Amino acid sequence: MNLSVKLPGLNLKNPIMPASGCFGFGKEYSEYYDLSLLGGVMMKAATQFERLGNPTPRVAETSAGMLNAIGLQNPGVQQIIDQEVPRLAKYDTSIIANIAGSSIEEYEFVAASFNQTEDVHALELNISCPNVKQGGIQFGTDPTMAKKVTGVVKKVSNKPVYVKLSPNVHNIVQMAKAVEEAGADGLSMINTLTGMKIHLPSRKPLIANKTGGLSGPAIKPVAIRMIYEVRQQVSIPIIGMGGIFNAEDVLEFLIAGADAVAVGTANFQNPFACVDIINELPVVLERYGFHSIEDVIETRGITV
Amino acid sequence: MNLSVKLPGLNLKNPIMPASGCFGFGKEYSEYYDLSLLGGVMMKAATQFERLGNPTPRVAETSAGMLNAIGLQNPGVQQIIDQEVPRLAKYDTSIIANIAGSSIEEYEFVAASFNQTEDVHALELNISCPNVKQGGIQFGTDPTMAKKVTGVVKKVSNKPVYVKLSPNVHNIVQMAKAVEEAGADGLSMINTLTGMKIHLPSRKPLIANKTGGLSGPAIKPVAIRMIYEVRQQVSIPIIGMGGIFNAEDVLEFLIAGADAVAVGTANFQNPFACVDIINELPVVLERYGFHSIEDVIETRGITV
Amino acid sequence: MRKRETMSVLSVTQIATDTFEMIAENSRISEQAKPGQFVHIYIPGHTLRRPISIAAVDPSTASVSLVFKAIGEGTKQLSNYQSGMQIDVLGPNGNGFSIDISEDERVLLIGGGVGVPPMYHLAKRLSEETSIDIVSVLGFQTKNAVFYEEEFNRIGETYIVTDDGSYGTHGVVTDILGQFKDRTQYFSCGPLPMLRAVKSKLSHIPGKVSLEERMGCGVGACMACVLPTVDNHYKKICSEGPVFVAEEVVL
Amino acid sequence: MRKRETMSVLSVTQIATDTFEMIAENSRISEQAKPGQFVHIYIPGHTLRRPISIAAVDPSTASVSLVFKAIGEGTKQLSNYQSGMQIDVLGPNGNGFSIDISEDERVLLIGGGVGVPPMYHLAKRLSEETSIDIVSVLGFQTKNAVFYEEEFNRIGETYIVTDDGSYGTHGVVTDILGQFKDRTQYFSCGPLPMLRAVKSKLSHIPGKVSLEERMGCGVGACMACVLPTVDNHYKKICSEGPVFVAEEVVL
Ligand SMILES: Cc1cc2nc3c(=O)[nH]c(=O)nc-3n(C[C@H](O)[C@H](O)[C@H](O)COP(=O)(O)OP(=O)(O)OC[C@H]3O[C@@H](n4cnc5c(N)ncnc54)[C@H](O)[C@@H]3O)c2cc1C
Ligand SMILES: Cc1cc2nc3c(=O)[nH]c(=O)nc-3n(C[C@H](O)[C@H](O)[C@H](O)COP(=O)(O)OP(=O)(O)OC[C@H]3O[C@@H](n4cnc5c(N)ncnc54)[C@H](O)[C@@H]3O)c2cc1C
Ligand SMILES: Cc1cc2nc3c(=O)[nH]c(=O)nc-3n(C[C@H](O)[C@H](O)[C@H](O)COP(=O)(O)O)c2cc1C
Ligand SMILES: Cc1cc2nc3c(=O)[nH]c(=O)nc-3n(C[C@H](O)[C@H](O)[C@H](O)COP(=O)(O)O)c2cc1C
Ligand code: FES
Ligand code: FES
Repeated sequence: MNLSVKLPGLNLKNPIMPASGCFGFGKEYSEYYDLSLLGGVMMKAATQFERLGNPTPRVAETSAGMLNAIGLQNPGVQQIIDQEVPRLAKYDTSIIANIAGSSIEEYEFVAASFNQTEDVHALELNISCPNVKQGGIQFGTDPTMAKKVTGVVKKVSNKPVYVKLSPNVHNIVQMAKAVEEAGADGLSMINTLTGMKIHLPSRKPLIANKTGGLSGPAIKPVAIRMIYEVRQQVSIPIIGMGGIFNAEDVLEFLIAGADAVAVGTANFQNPFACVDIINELPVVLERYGFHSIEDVIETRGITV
Repeated sequence: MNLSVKLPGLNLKNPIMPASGCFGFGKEYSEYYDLSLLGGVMMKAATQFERLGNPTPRVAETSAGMLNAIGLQNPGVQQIIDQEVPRLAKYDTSIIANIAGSSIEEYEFVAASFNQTEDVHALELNISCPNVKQGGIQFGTDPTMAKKVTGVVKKVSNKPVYVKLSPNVHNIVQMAKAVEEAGADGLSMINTLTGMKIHLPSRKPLIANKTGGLSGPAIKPVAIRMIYEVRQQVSIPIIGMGGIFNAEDVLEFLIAGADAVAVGTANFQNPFACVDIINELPVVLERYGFHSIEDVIETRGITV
Repeated sequence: MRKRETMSVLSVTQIATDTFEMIAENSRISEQAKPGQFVHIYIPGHTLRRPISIAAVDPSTASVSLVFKAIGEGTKQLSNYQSGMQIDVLGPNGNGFSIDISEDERVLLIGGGVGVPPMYHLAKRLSEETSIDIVSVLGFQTKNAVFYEEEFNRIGETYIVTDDGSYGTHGVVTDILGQFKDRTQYFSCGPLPMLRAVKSKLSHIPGKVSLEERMGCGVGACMACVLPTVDNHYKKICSEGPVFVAEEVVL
Repeated sequence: MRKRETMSVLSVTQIATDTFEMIAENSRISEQAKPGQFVHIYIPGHTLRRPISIAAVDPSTASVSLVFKAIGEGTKQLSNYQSGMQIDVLGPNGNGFSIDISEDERVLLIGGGVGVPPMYHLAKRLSEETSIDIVSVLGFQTKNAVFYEEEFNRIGETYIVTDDGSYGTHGVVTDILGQFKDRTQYFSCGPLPMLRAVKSKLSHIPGKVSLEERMGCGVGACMACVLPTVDNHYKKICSEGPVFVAEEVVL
């Protein structure tokens, strides 16, 4: 079955990509399977300089989900370009760089840096990280700021830009429209919902950063709703994510309005999650009467 | 162990109340246990006239949660006062009336109607129902509207007013402050997160209303985070809810900043949920070194 | 007061494609259950309980039979239950078919798919407790989906209809209802389109239909499972149903 | 390439208060595991896997021992596993203690609570593969929490310390470390405060410590489980640890 999807800058052999931050730069999971099987890889966030991230504990388990507050730990954009991208580029898969920052200037710097390499096929503009004190989520909850940073990055970058939206907003359509107007080539949604867990014995938040981002199946209904809402009013492609654990989840995202998907938390439970989903996908599409991914994308307009 | 809590208008023998909409008017669950065991009962939403609610399906199961779009079906405020309140008033428990509306005038009417009965001890002002086309959530996501409706209800009602906040906002503290300024006696949080599920065979949203409100353990981390954030900046009491299934959950809410709690979805899984939690509560408090509910509330300021 | 109930699984047997019969022990339910009533089953890991009709009871052995199709995660889990396992159930829930029927009635039972089990419970009880004349029409998708034919045959005249004609009459149940003009009352349970067709086809005689809807509480408190009535109201399937007088509800 | 691994449970035995020993079968893990390495266990119903140290292996029977305390839902579930059940695991994960030590070293093993199992694995392997002189100091909360005393005794001199004095020496492990002045190297695993105290008390000899942190992936991809190093960086406990040279990390 033809699982391929064409998106701006991305010729995906299938619509499945590991989500940013849940797959590092692919090195660890390359010990589990051939990364060429993947539609693409969304790399861990890159910032201008190395970031050490937040104190630990950085993760906590919740019902059908988890909280994380990694705090964008990464070796800095230049080292990613020098060390990580070349290693990933050996695989026959698309590479998407996730870029983050605490200021417009930092986003601009990081986006421009990726112009150095042809091996990165698209940028994912992370304006939605809830786990850093400065930047990140501010850009993702204020449409004016979101528009501004998108515009700056579009201007400086020679790659298609997918803007990653935060679900911690009242009106997701407004955010999507703002970045579409600013020239975004696509959307990536959703990032994590901000949450907290109290550690009863110490009577304190379990995550050292106090709050963390909620991911996993718990948030899937929120992701589906937001993608559905945005799809009714915005025409640029959507990379969907939030709680995808199996191929039926993928189909749910596609019908709701996504054009490709990313798998995050599921990798932690099952390091083979992405390949398992890729393998299941044809069977599941067939079960529900679809003949290809394009078929799902074309028909959904009629049925939803 | 002393489980009692004193809140404006409410002398709760314990901090456990069934949440609005998840317990009807108590009739059905009174066949399972003596409602006098409960701290209080939060009744199903009341509107000015009878409402028939949304088409079915109205509920869907999700991972560690559920979606609902009942659409505020209720027999209308007068019938609630005439038929339901007297039946509930026979039990030795506090009664909180949940009021909803599509306009400021409707809220005003419903609030004023409850002045007829002394058996209702407080109002829960539902400005956060995501499942009705008009009213409800609009009031709950715009601080100016929230302030306005709270002010109107406070003015017309002779009862303490707890405003029920929607989690579908970027800045929950802003909403809490707005209603506090308008004279709210307390807060009730959180209502459901708006979500959706696609029914794969029909390729359509499973809930007839398309979107529904997500409740259950899935949303607990969001509830805890919001209550924690609000507690740092707002001093009126908070009735906490969102995924409470056991006594440890209750303690987590109390430490985060709640002063009493409501149990919703758990009643569907276990009709004895509220009494089971009440019975477990002393053991759990003791396990974590607390001597009463008041003890938790007093010490949390120091430890969180 | 209603109590916590557990049923102890005695056996789970596959009786047709994806279709399982579970026999479990609970004396109170086996004594009290009326045909059409259901148990509301807690399945670990799932937020909501699953409603399953009581397909038969035998108070002498305190046993309760359920017949269900493994369609989703919950029912699949249930189909893997082993003898000896304890199930947390609520029930018997709902109103059920009244079997307080005059002896000279000639009843027609119409079941479709997983609507067959409550019809069997009704047929069995009518045959045990009355001498009413019973004719049953059972619809299935295909031959391998057919179950309980023997059981119904033991009770009265029974007609099988399959969608694909692989067994019995080819077609849908309503195709053959014209044959039973002598019937004075009908009872039916099955998918909504079938019930609609049955209701319109048999509008000349009184009938009762048993309905399904997605449930929250299963006890009447949450208003999830409502059905519109002809007087522009709603009735709750879990507590005021699942059995309704056909002409009082909008299907 | 790393593969999907399952371990087949052979037995689960309670060996102290809330403490269980599980013996399970997996030939690859039993052959490859180094002391200090862990398996990352999938427990149905839980989003995240649970890391548990390998407490011993026996390649001749393809068996792997785990010793764990049932502290939360996951480990409680695990303690109820029955013989024959299959467990989905990743492993052996992490780096582990190197047992490539010169024969004239006199090592000191210091384990606290659930830090004892990896120390046992190390002791056992050192005793099987070398003739190095081993002294072990094991700390527990109370008498009923003590486990593996016999096993350690069989290997070398062993001292038990309990917080409440109900068994062995009253106090914490560091209280008695002064006695072992002849030791040339130490290995330790236990709660962070203990490791901190051990590191400062034994700063005159080289040491290795094994650490715990809450994990996401358990394979080095998510950066959840980092530990600050003295050169102002972080190391990942799951992949670059859990064993670190004591003086290189900030405890
Ligand atoms: C009163 C009543 C009696 C029933 N009796 C029987 C019976 O005897 N045998 C039988 O096979 N089935 C019966 N059903 C249908 C049965 O409840 C569903 O097949 C079952 O709940 C599906 O659960 P799942 O976990 O396998 O499916 P999933 O799709 O995973 O379930 C997800 C959610 O949807 C609900 N759901 C899915 N399908 C239905 C449905 N058709 N009706 C109501 N809720 C649904 C589930 O209860 C659950 O809450 C009855 C339904 C009702 C309302
Ligand atoms: C490398 C390593 C080796 C370990 N070896 C052992 C061992 O041999 N025996 C043993 O009893 N315990 C060991 N632990 C601790 C063990 O992982 C936890 O006790 C266990 O994960 C708790 O799970 P739970 O579901 O019972 O608790 P819950 O509190 O319900 O777990 C919730 C989440 O927190 C995590 N968590 C809770 N406590 C810890 C902890 N102390 N360390 C890391 N994560 C934690 C869980 O993994 C899970 O993700 C080890 C931990 C690490 C990191
Ligand atoms: C541990 C962890 C780290 C993450 N790091 C990033 C990140 O660096 N950049 C980013 O845009 N999103 C990050 N995310 C968000 C995910 O990419 C994804 O949007 C989210 O987890 C929802 O998908 P899931 O439910 O499949 O995990 C992270 C998520 C997790 C769990
Ligand atoms: C079926 C259902 C109906 C509800 N109806 C109402 C309502 O009428 N008024 C209201 O304020 N909240 C209503 N809620 C929200 C609950 O009161 C509660 O805020 C929410 O479900 C979170 O708590 P839980 O996770 O314990 O269910 C409803 C929730 C459910 C599940
Ligand atoms: S399921 Fe709650 S009223 Fe019927
Ligand atoms: S747990 Fe993910 S890097 Fe260690």
